[in-house]
Amino acid sequence: MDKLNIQIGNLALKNPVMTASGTFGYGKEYTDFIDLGKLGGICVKGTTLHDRQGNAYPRMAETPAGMLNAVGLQNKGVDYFVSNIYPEIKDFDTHIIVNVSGSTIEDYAECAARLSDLDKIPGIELNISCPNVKEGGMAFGTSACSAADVVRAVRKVYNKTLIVKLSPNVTDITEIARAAEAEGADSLSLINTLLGMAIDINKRKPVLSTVTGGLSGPCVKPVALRMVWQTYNAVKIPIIGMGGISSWQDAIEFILAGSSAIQIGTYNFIDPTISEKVVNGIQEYLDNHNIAHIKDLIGALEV
Amino acid sequence: MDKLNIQIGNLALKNPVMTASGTFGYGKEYTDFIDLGKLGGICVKGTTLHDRQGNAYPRMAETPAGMLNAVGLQNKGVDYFVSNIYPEIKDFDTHIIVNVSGSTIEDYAECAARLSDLDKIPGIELNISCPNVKEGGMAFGTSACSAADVVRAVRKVYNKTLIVKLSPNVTDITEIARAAEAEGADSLSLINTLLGMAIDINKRKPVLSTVTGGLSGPCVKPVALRMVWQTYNAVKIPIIGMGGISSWQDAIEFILAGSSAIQIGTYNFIDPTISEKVVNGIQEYLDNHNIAHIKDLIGALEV
Amino acid sequence: MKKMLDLIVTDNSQLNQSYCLLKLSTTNSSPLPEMFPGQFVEVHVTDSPTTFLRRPISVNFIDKEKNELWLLVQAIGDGTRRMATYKKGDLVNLLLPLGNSFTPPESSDKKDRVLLVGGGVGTAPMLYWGSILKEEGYSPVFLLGARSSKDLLQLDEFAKYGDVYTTTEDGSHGEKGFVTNHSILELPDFKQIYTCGPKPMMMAIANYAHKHGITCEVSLENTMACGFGVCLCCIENTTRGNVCVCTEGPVFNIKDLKWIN
Amino acid sequence: MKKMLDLIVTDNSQLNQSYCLLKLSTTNSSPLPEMFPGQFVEVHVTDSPTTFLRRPISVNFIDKEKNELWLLVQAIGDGTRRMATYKKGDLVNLLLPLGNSFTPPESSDKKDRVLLVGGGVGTAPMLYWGSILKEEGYSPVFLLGARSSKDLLQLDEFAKYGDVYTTTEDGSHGEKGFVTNHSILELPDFKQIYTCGPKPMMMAIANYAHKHGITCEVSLENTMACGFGVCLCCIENTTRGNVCVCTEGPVFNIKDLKWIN
Ligand SMILES: Cc1cc2nc3c(=O)[nH]c(=O)nc-3n(C[C@H](O)[C@H](O)[C@H](O)COP(=O)(O)OP(=O)(O)OC[C@H]3O[C@@H](n4cnc5c(N)ncnc54)[C@H](O)[C@@H]3O)c2cc1C
Ligand SMILES: Cc1cc2nc3c(=O)[nH]c(=O)nc-3n(C[C@H](O)[C@H](O)[C@H](O)COP(=O)(O)OP(=O)(O)OC[C@H]3O[C@@H](n4cnc5c(N)ncnc54)[C@H](O)[C@@H]3O)c2cc1C
Ligand SMILES: Cc1cc2nc3c(=O)[nH]c(=O)nc-3n(C[C@H](O)[C@H](O)[C@H](O)COP(=O)(O)O)c2cc1C
Ligand SMILES: Cc1cc2nc3c(=O)[nH]c(=O)nc-3n(C[C@H](O)[C@H](O)[C@H](O)COP(=O)(O)O)c2cc1C
Ligand code: FES
Ligand code: FES
Repeated sequence: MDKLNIQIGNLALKNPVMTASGTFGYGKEYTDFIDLGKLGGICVKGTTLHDRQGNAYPRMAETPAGMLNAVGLQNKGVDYFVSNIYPEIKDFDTHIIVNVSGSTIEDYAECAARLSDLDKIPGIELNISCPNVKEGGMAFGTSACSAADVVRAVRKVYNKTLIVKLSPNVTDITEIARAAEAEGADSLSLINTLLGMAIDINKRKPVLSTVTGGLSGPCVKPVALRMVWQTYNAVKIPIIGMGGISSWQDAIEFILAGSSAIQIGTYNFIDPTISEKVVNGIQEYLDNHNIAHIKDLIGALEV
Repeated sequence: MDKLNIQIGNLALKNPVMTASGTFGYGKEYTDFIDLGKLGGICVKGTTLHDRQGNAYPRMAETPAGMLNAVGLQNKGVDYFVSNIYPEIKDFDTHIIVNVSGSTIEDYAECAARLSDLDKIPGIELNISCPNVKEGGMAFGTSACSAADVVRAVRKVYNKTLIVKLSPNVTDITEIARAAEAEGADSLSLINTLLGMAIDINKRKPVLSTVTGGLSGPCVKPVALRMVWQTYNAVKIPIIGMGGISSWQDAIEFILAGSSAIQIGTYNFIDPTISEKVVNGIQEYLDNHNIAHIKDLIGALEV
Repeated sequence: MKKMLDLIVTDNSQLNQSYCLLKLSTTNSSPLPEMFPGQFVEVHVTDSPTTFLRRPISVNFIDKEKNELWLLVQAIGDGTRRMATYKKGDLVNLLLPLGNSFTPPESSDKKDRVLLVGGGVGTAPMLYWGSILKEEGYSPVFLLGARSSKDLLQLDEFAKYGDVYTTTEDGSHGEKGFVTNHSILELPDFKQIYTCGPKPMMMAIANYAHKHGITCEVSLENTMACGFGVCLCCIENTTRGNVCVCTEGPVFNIKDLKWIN
Repeated sequence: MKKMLDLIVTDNSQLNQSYCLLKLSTTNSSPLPEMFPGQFVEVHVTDSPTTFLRRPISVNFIDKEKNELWLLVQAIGDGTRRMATYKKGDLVNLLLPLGNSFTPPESSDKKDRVLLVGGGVGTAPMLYWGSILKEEGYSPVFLLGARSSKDLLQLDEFAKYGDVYTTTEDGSHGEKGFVTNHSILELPDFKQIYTCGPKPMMMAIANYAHKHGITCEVSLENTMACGFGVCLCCIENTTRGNVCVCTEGPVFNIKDLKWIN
């Protein structure tokens, strides 16, 4: 599997396949289905400084080739994570990245700081793009200026690999990408969910308790791929691409568009073994096409 | 069918169902399949001041629950339309709206002016959101300032119903919507296509000759619906909603979200009779729910 | 241990206009994974253009002799309608077993009366649970409700495991009205109630049980995206906060829910 | 006049691993709409989660006696794979007839030799066209190419309407190699050539025809979104600019294409 290793900041991934935050629990929910040791890394659930109950039910609407969610970062807070969850998962044979969210810049920084001491958490993913929380979240990710502010504050207190997760709900994603890069992000991950909505025509009400929610799944793939390609052409740091990946073929598309690694989100729900299948599929594609190393494929799109 | 009539600017539509520009030719391509007289209106193909060959083949990629197109406004120019096409279609028993595009503000204004003399063209739809042309197009629709400039220039020379078609590829669609309203647009139509991309992993090339293209079809519906609802809450002029409508149920969702009328685009390719079915379905929904008039449904979402 | 596996359709019979009974077995005659009453499976519908997520369906019955899993499916949308068309020999991809299960009656006195109340498609999990209770020596009583007699399904099956009472909205079978008005509830001498069905029905039963101090478990059907605890979409707001119905449920003791008014 | 209608499957036979022959008729035994050789239909595949657009398929043959439309389908993706599973009695929704058609030979001398060249699934429209030419009194010659003998389909059918020559890449049937190298092309005494198949093959045939001054029509298979001239996605850059293959084609005279080098 040497063809597949990839470097993201200080992270040496055994392969470019990771799982996306909010769709993979803490990894342990998948051990019945797959060998986590086969994956490049896993991004665990969105974690905040304080415990959050998330949004009210209903939080989900199925949409054509995708779904809307309005979970709203339900989690027990970083301290609970550190003392109760971390010990259970720290010995997984893969890299564990914690996805960090907050309502204020101080929350982000404090949460990141508390995670920085954990030996087996080599990096965090800064979620400045969650559309499902009232304050903070996506608001930080939709202007270059506020994105820069968050990244700067976190960078000051966090020395390990810092991945910044971008929102697709913007006119020009490259602006935000450059701002995050300038403030010292080691890598960018994209896309988070697209802001969407669904209506129950019998009740004449929104399906989601929060009216709008985040769209994910195969339906967003064309938009995600375009944004990865635009961002690849705008920054020098490695990109982690995601949005609708449901097969190894999709993963190759994202790599050709400029992703150094990829994440699989929603499709884990449909096929909890998909991440392992994608690892195998990429390996075979390299073999069949006589490609010496996955690196030769990153951004190798002929335009 | 009196329950269904709706006013958009000076346009009295017999019902809220229109067909979307670029997906319905000049209407005559559909006369084998449906009675155009059943429709509220039709938006004919994107028309520019001068003749355009459009982009090179391939122009299409199928995507999950949707498609990308990169047609690039192929058309024979407004004069050809006026002298050759208009005479053929002017007597359709429905409202014919011409979708107008341009590379410069002057182009837009000139094209609009030439259409203003046509008796049977009661309105135009200003396409400031086409993602498939190098200059102009979407560029105008992604900043409030340039959107205002185009609308102002066209409003000066065009007195009939002026619909401005908005791009979804923006951080805040309400900003552009308000700018267009302030410059005198009679109505806003949204959404145009989302900018997307697809890659052929065997050729390692983009599927489209233009690399990126416009995403449409059911996959975009949640995003479109959200934008309609946001815009409805931001402006006073009527909204024409579209994006992924493939059934009368979808149409009702758009109306509840704040659309006074709706347009059907891509789904005409899959079912060329869909527009008529949607008219009937809306009628039945009103009957079954004892709703006196379609107006009672516009923006009637309970949140 | 949860598994993703392809089972083979051994039989699929249309019970009435909208219900079918789908029987599945392993492809290699190895025994089915162990499943408990109240648990459910997630079905991957692969032939529907509009069905993206898996569909949760309760374990209706396990026929141990024939090594068959039964699913009682009500066709209400494209996903369930496709399931109704599956034919003998087709493969169906499932995640299973999912969720917790019903807990045995609190008192171990097998003579205590135990009531199983099912409404509509909510009768599905009651058959398997009733069969197990009977196996354990209890004498379950079934109270089943539906719109009309033709929607009362598997009555012969239920009768194998206990007394069956019914209600129909149009009075075409059993007592007329809703299960919650059935006369057997007049004497609240049940020691334990289990129920599954439309939420208003379950709420009424829960309030009845609460009023009479009867232990009661309900099986929820919150909409789900994953079915195994990772999406956090299926939550119910319980006394211990928002919990996942797909892992901490679908079966809940009513004392943990915020239903009682 | 174009129509959208449901036809019923009267037969679907697997011809080899990847090809099937789907036969369709009207549901009420009313006659099929008139279709000309070279025209195609757009099939709505309603049981595939990944097939959104309709699929264009050529008219392979019209059996007037049995009132049947034949479609020769090569399963290459999910859409065509689903078509291969359609069974007698299934309904299939089609738009038809679409596109232009082959034009009769320029010279009306029926003794002129007319060549129909098909490669792979491109043999499909040649059967119907050959049958019509024969009906009109011509003696069409078929030159059919495939990878290997098992991929050469409907040879008995073709033989009904004219002489059949074949090539296979592995030499298992007819001459070894590509159709463009077949020995019957050595003597360029054909007055007219019609061809459909992979683009490189058609280009080679077009160049051959051009070199020898033979009138030649090719049938293109540009990817399509609508099939009836409204999306402008299927364009070919011709001497008269970008034109829609679905309405001004799929059949083009090579003198209108920019293929000749
Ligand atoms: C734990 C659990 C066990 C279940 N057991 C069974 C069973 O044994 N047999 C059975 O037939 N069904 C069961 N269901 C319900 C079943 O999952 C849904 O009917 C199915 O998902 C509908 O899919 P569809 O594609 O046919 O309909 P869709 O097109 O998805 O939906 C049709 C309509 O039903 C509504 N709907 C869909 N799912 C639900 C839901 N869970 N709650 C309320 N409304 C809903 C939709 O909003 C829509 O209006 C169970 C659900 C859960 C959560
Ligand atoms: C006018 C016309 C007539 C046709 N006649 C026939 C026929 O008689 N029988 C038959 O089997 N097929 C015919 N085809 C081709 C057929 O339409 C495609 O094979 C089909 O659309 C593929 O659908 P799918 O879902 O199976 O595969 P997809 O999953 O859509 O595609 C599988 C692979 O094939 C490629 N592909 C798909 N369509 C085309 C195309 N048109 N050109 C080049 N590559 C393509 C895709 O890019 C992909 O790599 C015709 C096409 C046209 C335009
Ligand atoms: C149910 C759900 C919960 C999610 N929660 C988070 C989260 O906590 N933090 C985050 O950064 N992204 C979250 N996401 C977004 C995903 O990580 C991913 O960016 C997005 O879903 C696009 O990828 P996909 O199409 O493969 O799912 C969530 C997505 C889903 C569907
Ligand atoms: C092939 C194609 C061509 C289009 N051409 C135009 C156009 O010329 N002008 C325009 O304003 N919109 C154009 N559109 C956008 C549609 O009018 C519509 O805004 C969009 O497709 C979303 O609606 P839908 O999902 O129902 O298709 C085109 C869309 C498609 C698919
Ligand atoms: S359905 Fe995903 S957590 Fe329960
Ligand atoms: S396929 Fe739409 S114009 Fe030809």
